[in-house]
Amino acid sequence: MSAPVLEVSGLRAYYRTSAFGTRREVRAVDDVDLRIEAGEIYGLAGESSCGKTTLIKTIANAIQPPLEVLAGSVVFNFRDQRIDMHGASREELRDIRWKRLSYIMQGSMNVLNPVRRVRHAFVDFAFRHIGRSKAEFLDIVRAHLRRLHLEPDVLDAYPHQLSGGMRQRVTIALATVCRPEFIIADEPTTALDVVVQKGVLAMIHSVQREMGSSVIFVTHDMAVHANLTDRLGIMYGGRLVEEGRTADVFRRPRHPYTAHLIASLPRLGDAAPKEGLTGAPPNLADPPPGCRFHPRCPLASDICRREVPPMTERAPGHRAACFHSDQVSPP
Amino acid sequence: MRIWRYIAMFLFVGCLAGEASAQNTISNLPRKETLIVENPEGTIKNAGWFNIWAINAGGQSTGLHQLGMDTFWYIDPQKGVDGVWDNSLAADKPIYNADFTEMTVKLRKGIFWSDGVEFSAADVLYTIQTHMKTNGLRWSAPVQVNVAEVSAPDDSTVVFKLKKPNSRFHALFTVRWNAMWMMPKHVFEKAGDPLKFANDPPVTLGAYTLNSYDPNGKWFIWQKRPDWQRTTVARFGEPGPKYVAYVDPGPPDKRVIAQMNHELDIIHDVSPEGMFTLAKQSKTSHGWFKGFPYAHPDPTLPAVVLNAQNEMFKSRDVRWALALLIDIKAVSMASYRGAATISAIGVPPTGSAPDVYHAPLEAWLKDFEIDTGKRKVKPYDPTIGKQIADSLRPSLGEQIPSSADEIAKSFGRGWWKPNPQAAQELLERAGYSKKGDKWFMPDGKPFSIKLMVEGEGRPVMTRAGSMITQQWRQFGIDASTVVAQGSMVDRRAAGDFEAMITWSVETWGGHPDLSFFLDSWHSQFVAQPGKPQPPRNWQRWTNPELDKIIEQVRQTGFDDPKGLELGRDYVKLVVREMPTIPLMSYNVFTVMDDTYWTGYPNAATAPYTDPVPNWANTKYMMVKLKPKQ
Amino acid sequence: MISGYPLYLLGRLGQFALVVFIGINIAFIVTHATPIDPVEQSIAAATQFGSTSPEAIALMRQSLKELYGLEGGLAEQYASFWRRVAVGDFGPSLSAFPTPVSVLIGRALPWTVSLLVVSTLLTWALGNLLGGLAGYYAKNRTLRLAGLLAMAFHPIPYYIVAFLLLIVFGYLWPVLPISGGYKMNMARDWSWEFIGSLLIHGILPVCSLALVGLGGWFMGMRSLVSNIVTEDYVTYAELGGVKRGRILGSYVMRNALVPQITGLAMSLGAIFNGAIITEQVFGYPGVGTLLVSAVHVGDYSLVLGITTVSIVAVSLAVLLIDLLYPLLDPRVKAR
Amino acid sequence: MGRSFLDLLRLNRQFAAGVVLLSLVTLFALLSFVSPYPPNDSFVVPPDLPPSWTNLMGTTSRGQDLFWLLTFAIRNTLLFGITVAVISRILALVIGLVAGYSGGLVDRALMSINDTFIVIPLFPILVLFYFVMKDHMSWSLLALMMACLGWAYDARLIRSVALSLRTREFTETGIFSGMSMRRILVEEHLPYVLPIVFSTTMNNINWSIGFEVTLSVLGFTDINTPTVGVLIYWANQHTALVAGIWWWIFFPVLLVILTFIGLFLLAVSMNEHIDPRSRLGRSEG
Repeated sequence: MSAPVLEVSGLRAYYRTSAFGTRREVRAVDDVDLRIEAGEIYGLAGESSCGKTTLIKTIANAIQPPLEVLAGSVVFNFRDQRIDMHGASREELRDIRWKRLSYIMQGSMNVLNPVRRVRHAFVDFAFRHIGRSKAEFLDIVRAHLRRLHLEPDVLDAYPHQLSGGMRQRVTIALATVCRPEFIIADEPTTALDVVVQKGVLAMIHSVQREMGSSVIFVTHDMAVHANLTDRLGIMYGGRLVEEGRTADVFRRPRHPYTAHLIASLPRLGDAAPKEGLTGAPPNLADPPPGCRFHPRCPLASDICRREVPPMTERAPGHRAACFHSDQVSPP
Repeated sequence: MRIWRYIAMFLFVGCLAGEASAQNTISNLPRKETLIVENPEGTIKNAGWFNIWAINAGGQSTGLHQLGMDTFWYIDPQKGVDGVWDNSLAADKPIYNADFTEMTVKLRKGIFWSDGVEFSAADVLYTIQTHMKTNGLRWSAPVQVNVAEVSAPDDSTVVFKLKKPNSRFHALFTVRWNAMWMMPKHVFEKAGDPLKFANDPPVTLGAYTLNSYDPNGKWFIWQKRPDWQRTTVARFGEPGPKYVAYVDPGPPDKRVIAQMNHELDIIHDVSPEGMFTLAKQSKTSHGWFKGFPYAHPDPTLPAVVLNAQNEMFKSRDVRWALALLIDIKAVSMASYRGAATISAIGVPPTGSAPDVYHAPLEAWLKDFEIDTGKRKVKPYDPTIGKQIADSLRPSLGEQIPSSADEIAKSFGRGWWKPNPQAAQELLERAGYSKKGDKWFMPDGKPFSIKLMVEGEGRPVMTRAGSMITQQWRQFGIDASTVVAQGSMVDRRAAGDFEAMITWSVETWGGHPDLSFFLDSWHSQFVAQPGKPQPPRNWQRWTNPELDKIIEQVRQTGFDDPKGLELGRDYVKLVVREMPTIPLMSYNVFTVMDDTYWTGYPNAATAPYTDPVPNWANTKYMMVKLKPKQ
Repeated sequence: MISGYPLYLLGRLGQFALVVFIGINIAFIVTHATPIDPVEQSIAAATQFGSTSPEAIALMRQSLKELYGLEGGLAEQYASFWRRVAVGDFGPSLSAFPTPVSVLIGRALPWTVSLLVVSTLLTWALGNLLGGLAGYYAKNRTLRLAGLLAMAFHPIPYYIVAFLLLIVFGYLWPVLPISGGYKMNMARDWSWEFIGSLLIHGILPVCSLALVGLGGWFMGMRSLVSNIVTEDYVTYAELGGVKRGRILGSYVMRNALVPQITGLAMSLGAIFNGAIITEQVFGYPGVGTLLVSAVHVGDYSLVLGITTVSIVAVSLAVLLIDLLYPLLDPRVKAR
Repeated sequence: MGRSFLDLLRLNRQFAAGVVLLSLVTLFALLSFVSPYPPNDSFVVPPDLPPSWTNLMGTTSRGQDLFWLLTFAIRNTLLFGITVAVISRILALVIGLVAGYSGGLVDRALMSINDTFIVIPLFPILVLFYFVMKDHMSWSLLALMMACLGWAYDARLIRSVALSLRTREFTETGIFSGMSMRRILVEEHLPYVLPIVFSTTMNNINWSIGFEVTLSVLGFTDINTPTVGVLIYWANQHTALVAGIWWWIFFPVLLVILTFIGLFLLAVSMNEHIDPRSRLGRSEG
């Protein structure tokens, strides 16, 4: 088996601020290991401010102070190039961006420059990778748009003239025009209504199938994960707490938090109101000792309060970080 | 950042290039042959207008009236090159008939206009007749009021028939700052409406013609006429400077800088501090007096002018009380930093006045008494001038004269000694009363005085005003200084003020006749409250005794010694009545730079004229100036 | 939307005309409310220092009133004012009678316009460039220092800055001319020498205006940029590996410039008032000095003339900006 | 409010520095109430003394102790600037938001008024106002006048932001959910324009102080109320710059700069605090 496209190991990224000598650390990503194989869609789930976005930023090396990477590495193994995202030079990074690694962002409403026509975005992002003359380049772009069932007219529109769903499709087209090997999709569907959402998801899916790219897909919406992703990672309090094939995770969650997430999905015929979690997500500036979930965990015991549960394999390809993994009840 | 290096280099090279040219502000003229003079009119709005007979249409002291114009007579504010009185275009003094209804002028021969036409009685006739038939020229009104008929029996004689007796009619043609100038007939008769003719370039009678000027009115350059010998000043020699540039050098700080850079030979006026800075830092700069107080005392008498039509100042006791509350030493320090020439009486302490008025009246002043109702006080302190000199001597040393005569000349003689006790008694007699530490008027309202000053235009007087209100305030009068920036002229004319610092007394300077201002003090000219008052009786004060003096002056010849007696009567009357509180002469800090020129007038060795360069009399300065080598 | 544009244009032009009309009317009322009487000013000017006979004053007053055409009532003056303005004539100046106001303005305006257009554009460009860089490269020390300097200079009263420059470059290190628009006695013949003189005389006035004006644009731009760099489209472009220069130019600055261009247009419109203090300190020719002196002597013809020119210019700038705004910011529909 | 103020003070260095600077300036201005010399009296100390321990900022050529004189001047100038800023901000906010939000005829009408105020030249109007008011001209009247003339530009700025806010989704959401105009403006739009208000406040204060100085330099001033402008006016009349009395200019200017920097820091940090976006950016995990 070839090396995974993305290898994240021991990654630790904190927000560090200091005001008047008081240092403050927000441990947004703490000891995360993950691998993503070629051609798979990897889902990343968790409630807001669990560190998803920070993890993605760190993976894409889009970090700015006060965010700092303290330990660990992010390595991409592209077809003919291996690159350490935090060791590479600016130029090297610039070379792979969009050509090999592209990005579909949250809040698609505002990712396009509002004062310029859409065409310019394609030129700015992709022209240097595709080369050729401007006219040929635009032909390629138009062909790509058509393939994605978009009218080439959109190139001459300003972003505000497009609807939300349309803009998101354009963004996807933009992210895929160079046929990248890896796509990071950060909540691309969050702000869209259900019908549009469905169309966009289908589009991502088909593009990915066609080009064989790998995708890391972030959303807090478990239903989306269930429909789209091949494998799923669950984050809580800055750590990865469970990871496995999506079907496995849904069928048999190995972490109480995952179980809770799945349980909170609405199902046909459900009459009783969902039971919410008590308590608030952990304060990452001062996280609880031991397992970060323990204050809210129905299964918490003494050991959970003292020791950090290691990420161990509970079934083939299914890892979880919980001392009481066995007691997690399937939904 | 390589770009910074380029910028620095660019600046450096630019500055080197600039250094060569910045030193020299005039192009194409030899600096050594050019005199650069400040024109206090500033920027001339309508620079291309040299028709001085049309009011306001252009500049006057741009060199135009100093170097280009001429008229019958000049009276010097100082001693004069050859006496105070100079017959310029006239060959002799004015000749009146017995009842002053006719004035004959004999004209000098051999005087030519700059275009080669000879000046003659026809020009005079044309000038007078044009003013008689045109309304709105600068001198139309006085000519129309006075002249019934003008004729020229021959080429060099002009006879004026007057509408009514006027013993001072010649004043219209006698330069004190300016006078009615003669028009070139041959130019104007071809020009159409004299009100709408720009007269550019002007054909001149003076020793200079226009060389070039800035259309934006910043500078005017005049050039010596090759035929300067055919002008009136030729009698005193050849004018020194080949070129004279009249410039607008900007605010006072800049004038100081310009002279320190030797790019401004004569500063018209500057703040006292600017004068001291120049005296300290520029070896070649000096004023009228060699040392302190430097400034030239103009024949102008700044005073606290009390609006006599205001109920508050109707009582002589109140006016006197206000005078006795002023500490003139502090006012002198605050306004001129001590460089003032004080005067207790209503005549400026300059020119011939100290000999004719100040010295002879000293004894009378010492004995003068005022009755406060409770007692009699002698308010005059003859030592105040000396006290000012003494207080300055520790810091200025040698510069301060020590002889009584010199002190009187530079700092003035005596003034009223501050006497709050007497002021209180006087105010109480006038029905004013003090409650707590505030004074109230007889009608029960607080005694409040707004003292109007001119602001930027006369900074020194603004300072004097704020010191005087401070002194009044300390006594319990609610006094404040208000600045009538810009609106002073209108408010002064309309009587829209309670008290103000300005002058209602201006004299010839060199000549002791007081009619120049005194005639306008007659009650016949006093306007109703709110109506505009003709110059100069801004205080709108009337007094039957004064009217009598004025009427007598009108019947006395200009040089009649009886006029001096009447003048002294006037002085005594205004001391008793105190309609205005005279402070000091208007000292002008005219600063002259010796770098390129010498021979400027000065108090000690060359008092031949007033150095203040906007006076038309400065034409005499040109013939005394010599290049420095 | 396109079909609405002519309608919008028409409405906007109407608004322009209305604003100009109201503005000029206010100016008329205000200038005629001045207590300064041009006739009294002329009399004072004619009688100061020199010999005066009080009897003649009344006569002089009357004839000047006739001459200046001030005899009629306010209504009459108002009517004749509009009659003249309609044909672009402001009548004769009252303090430089009989020279037409338009001649006086025409003489001063080229100086004002060239000085202020140059300094405004320079200041704007430099301020925005530096401000944009400082906002984008927030950590750069040189730019931080530049920011600090711009900020420190900004609040210093202009008069002081101008005078300090004058003292430094006109006296302590006398390398630059401190007075006038060009050397005295130089022919205005557009020779190289004359042009050089013009340029070198313009350095200090332009620099003084720039020093004080820079801070405003700088700070405005920096804060705009520091807001824009957090916008998603900037982050996205960075993730997309778009060149930093391109991001700064087409993404950050391009968006930040929208409000700054409005500001520029208005400052350009306002230049017709002249730079009063600059002109005073550097003895530079221009409309400001003319305006101040006109106000001082109650020459309401001249004040009104300058004011009207300025009102029309500023209104035009505002109008142009409104019409061009949809081009600058496509999000704003013309409405 | 109190908590967030303390938080800002503790966590935001810029805010703290701004508060410290402004407190110092305010404290300095408050010292005027204990000044040993009345502000308008001259020659109470020897003139032209350079700064020393007895006269911290030296003395003026008018024999005034600059330190104490400046306490009055800064007090009056600050009051002046703040008065102008507060009144004109309120006008600008109300008119800008309403015009931008309403659009159509209301916008057209308000902008006509607004543009009229933009186009009429300030200088002649203020000077003529000065002529008409004559001796009654005081700084408070001038402040009122300038406030009435100084809002239009910023109202236009606020309007343009309000215009673009109107096209954003949340406004439409607000309208559909039945919020009143007042509520939408206050709750939805105000937070977006507040940063503009803060930065324009600073500029407005700077503008009004600058204009006051300009008028003073030209002599159109009430010399009985010491302000920074009046101080410079007197310094000018005594040609202090060339006479070497540099402290007469230096200290007033220094205080103006400190005030301005204080305001600037405050405005910047308040913007960060208020701006919903940058606050999110800060706490996002």
